[in-house]
Amino acid sequence: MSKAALDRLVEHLRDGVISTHAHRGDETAVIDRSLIRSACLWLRDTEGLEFNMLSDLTAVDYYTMGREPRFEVVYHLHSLTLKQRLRVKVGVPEEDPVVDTVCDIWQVANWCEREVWDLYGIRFKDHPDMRRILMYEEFDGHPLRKDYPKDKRQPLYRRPQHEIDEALAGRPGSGHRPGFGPRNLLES
Amino acid sequence: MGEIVIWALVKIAILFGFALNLSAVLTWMERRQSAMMQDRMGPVKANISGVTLWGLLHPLADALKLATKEDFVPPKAHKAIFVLAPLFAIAPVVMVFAVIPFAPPVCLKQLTAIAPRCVAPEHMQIARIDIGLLYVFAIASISVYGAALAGWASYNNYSLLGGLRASAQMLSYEITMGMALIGTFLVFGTLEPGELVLRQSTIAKWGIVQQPLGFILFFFAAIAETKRAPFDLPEGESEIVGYFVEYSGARFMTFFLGEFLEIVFVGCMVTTIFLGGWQAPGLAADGLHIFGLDLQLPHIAVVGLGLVTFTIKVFIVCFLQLAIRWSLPRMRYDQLMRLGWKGMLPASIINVIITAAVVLWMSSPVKG
Amino acid sequence: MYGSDRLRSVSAPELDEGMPTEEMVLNVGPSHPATHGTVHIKLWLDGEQVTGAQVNVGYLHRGFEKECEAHTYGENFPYTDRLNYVSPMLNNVGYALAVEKLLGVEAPERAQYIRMIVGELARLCDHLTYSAAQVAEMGAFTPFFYAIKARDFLWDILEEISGARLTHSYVRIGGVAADMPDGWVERTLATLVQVETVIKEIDTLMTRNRIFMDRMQNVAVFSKEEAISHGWTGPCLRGSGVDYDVRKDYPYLFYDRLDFEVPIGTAGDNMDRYLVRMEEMRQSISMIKQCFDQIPEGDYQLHDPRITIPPKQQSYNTIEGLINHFKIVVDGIEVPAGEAYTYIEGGNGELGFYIVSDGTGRPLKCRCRPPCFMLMTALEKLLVGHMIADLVPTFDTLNMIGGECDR
Amino acid sequence: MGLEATTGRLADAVAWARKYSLFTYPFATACCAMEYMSLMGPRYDVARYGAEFPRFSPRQADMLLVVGTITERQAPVLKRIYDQICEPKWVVSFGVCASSGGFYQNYTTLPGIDHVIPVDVYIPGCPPRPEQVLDALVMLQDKIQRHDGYSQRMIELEKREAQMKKKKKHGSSTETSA
Repeated sequence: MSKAALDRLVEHLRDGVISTHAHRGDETAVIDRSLIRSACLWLRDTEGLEFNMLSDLTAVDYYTMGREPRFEVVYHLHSLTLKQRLRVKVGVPEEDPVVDTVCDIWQVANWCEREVWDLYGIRFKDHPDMRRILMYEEFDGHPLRKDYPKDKRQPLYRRPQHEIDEALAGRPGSGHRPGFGPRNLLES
Repeated sequence: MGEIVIWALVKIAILFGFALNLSAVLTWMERRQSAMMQDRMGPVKANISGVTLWGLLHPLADALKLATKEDFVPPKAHKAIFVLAPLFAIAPVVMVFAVIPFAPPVCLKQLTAIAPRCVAPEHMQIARIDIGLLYVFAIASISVYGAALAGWASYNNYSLLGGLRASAQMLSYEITMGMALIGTFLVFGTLEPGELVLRQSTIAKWGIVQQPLGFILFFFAAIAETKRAPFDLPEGESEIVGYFVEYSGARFMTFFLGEFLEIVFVGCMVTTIFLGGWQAPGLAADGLHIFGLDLQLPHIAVVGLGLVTFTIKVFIVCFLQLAIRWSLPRMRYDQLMRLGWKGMLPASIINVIITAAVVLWMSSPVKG
Repeated sequence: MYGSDRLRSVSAPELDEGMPTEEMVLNVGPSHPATHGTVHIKLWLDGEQVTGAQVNVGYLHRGFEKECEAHTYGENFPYTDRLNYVSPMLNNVGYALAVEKLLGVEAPERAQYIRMIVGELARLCDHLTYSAAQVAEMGAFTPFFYAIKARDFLWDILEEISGARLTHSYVRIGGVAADMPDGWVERTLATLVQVETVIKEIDTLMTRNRIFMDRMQNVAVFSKEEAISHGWTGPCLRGSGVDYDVRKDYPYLFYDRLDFEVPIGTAGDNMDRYLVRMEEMRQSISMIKQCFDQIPEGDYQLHDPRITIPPKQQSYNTIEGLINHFKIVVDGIEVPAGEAYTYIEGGNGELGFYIVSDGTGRPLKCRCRPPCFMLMTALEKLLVGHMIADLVPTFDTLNMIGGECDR
Repeated sequence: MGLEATTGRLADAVAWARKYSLFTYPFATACCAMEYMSLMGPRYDVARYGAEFPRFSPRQADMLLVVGTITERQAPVLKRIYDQICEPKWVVSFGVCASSGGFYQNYTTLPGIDHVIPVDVYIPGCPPRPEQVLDALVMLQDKIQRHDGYSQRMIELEKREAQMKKKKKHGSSTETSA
């Protein structure tokens, strides 16, 4: 992580930075939601910062902690040339879960944003292909939200009950039964 | 007349007993040999009341199981062609065995005599055709229909790709295979397999010595013809599952058997053309003369030894094919085509030209 | 560019003008031998050539994060085992380091060395499995069995130290579960000799094999810039020529005390990715040997009643020990509120764990940064323009592990 | 009587062939696939039992080996593969995830493949050791020799029903004629 990079970001965005901290040495900036695109672009292209890799993009749901805004989208930036890292976060309220996409800045963000949409229901504006990625299209809800029950199932296919019943009814015991042969041997 | 028919039937029985059994044994051999190469044991557990026969019962189990498995025809498939395709695949392979000479000519009336001479010996091949090798090529090229039609009729994209690959590959390598043999024809001056074997009487006259390049080209083109690794693209298991992806039960077994029959057939062809057929070093018409040993043998024993020699040679070539199959990765489609058209075909043509020049020079009166 | 439903090659050959041709759509997977059973790739084909590809992952999404949120920090180790199930020890190590960072503690030196040793052994397993799958799916089964044999040797070693063949759950927060057994070092060194022989065998059978080279070289070339933009890390990024290895650039544990080299590729094709992994195996073997030379005597676990469970002797015989054990197992380790991101060099690249704690015994969020998920984002681009047969080696060099990609 | 004994013998012989020629369709998804590789490998060598050919075409497979976790998303695929396998077929559930969902009890994992397809042999373990799998294979072979298995049971059930219908028809026709 890099203190210098955080300082420069604060200097650049001024009021856009809502808060910063460096818990356990991870420099973090929480910035305004509307600024994320321009900030990311600036962080990638400015000399001395050069965050050319998006290490990770994910979201956190603070529902159980009762925090406002409820969600946070977390960007872990990494500069391969200068060997420095920075964490940027934006708060996302529940009623309007939309963030600008960064998938033209780092292409990896394409799938990461799809994943966040899939699991947390946060939309990314101008994302070219906002489909579910890990769950199936028929899935209702966003499973990693804290108010989604862990074991609520939405089966895509279940074996019909009558089939199971028939199998159990037809169970003729496990003994040896002479005279019973394979279908196509005896019937053809 | 009756005698001729009986003799033909005996020869058919011998050769097909040999080919079919060998291909069944080959399925076992392939599994055991690959296991040995890979530090494993291979199939050994099948037994009938404790008798395992080193796993030789496994091919039997396979055959019996496949024969009794559900026969499935995909609803969207072209039924007639789907059913016929396996026959197209296996029939040509069975037919080409007809011209293979598997033992020395037999003088029927003098089986116990030493080095008998007779006017019309019985030739140990089912059909003695003057242009035997041309017949082989003519018939063998039909087997491409099996793969292509199977792939098309299944109504499955994977099998269609497999069928297309098979037809392209087999057509391309057919040419190399034929060209590689022309050198041999020039040297021996005959197209009749039995005559070809008779002319390879000593090791120095064997096809592999006279035509080393031709041998290599023919052998690899033949492996490509039989769709075995590294040329097993039509059935490339991990890419497209194969042209027979929709086949089950007995029909799948037909393809399976056809594949192993083809291995035996390649073994027979290579043995006949390049390895002196049933000719063994030191085996003459009157007995065995090797390592200072002079053994006078009756005619029937000589014939028997010829048959054994032929079998051993075929086995060795089959073994070689299996070893290649388990060592090399698969090629890619364009690389295969490039190798066939830009590598092997020009090489075989050069081989023909050089051979022709040498043969001409050897036989020219100026030299003498 | 990205964004369309699928990628199309720009220069489709216009050879058969005037002849009506139709694109063929081929669904590869989700149960296909080349996709390891968990990916669905939709291919648009022009003959044998791939003109478009769409990759669908997620068939093995097992709810790792949801499960982690429902379990205590200590209970989550088995779930991390099953992320990258080819190298479970590395996941254990990564997760333990993340929790330790949040706690602000550090394991004893001996434990760190043991973690390094088992981590490198896991990397060996990972790369051996990779090479096994690589060659087997290209049709050469013999080297596959050699690699599996060597991996079984390594699993014996790991089983001896952890008790499980594959899903070890051996690392603990604040150390490891147990010390190295007697004679383990000698047996490991003996095994490494065998593994080295096997690597040499695979090398002789494959690396210089003409067919193998032809299949691998100049296929699926990926440039430096693209690789970085796609978030590639690990052997694949190094194959593209970027010198980035977490062990060298951000040394964790005691990797700074080891002498090793990071292999870098030049072309960025499949062959480079393969060669990088082969070389990494040799480096790993040398690293393990160095660790054995350097490893100090001492404890294998922290003795902090808030973090580690007491020795069995205590929890069976004293009431304090029993209560301590009970508290940690039932309530979990109380991790102070905060967030931490740690990253280690996993089998496929930067394996990160981003943990958010709300001060209770269970994490509020436990995110795994899956290296192969990032690798897979590029697969669509890698396939387009190549032959359908190139799907197999390309997919294999990315070494997609379902459990990690889909979590 | 004689005919019955002969067909019985024949059926036994066929069952013998089937148990030593189990072509597997490995539906390998997750961690257990690693153990499946070991199972094929030199040390455990499942080929000894003749169950070595992994056929990736369901038409040619006899044994569906479900290796690893099946998610809700994967379940329809599994069902489809099962339907495509030609009779006779057997299903082995490899590992706890396939058998019961294992320790993944959440929104996405299937709580056991028997919610989707019938299973003949369950193998516990996460993942099971190859020895366990070999044991399960021997159990399955015994089952095959006994002409047992889910689909076999269904076939017999169908046959019984058909026979009963025939008898009824026969009975009613004789009544009317009388």
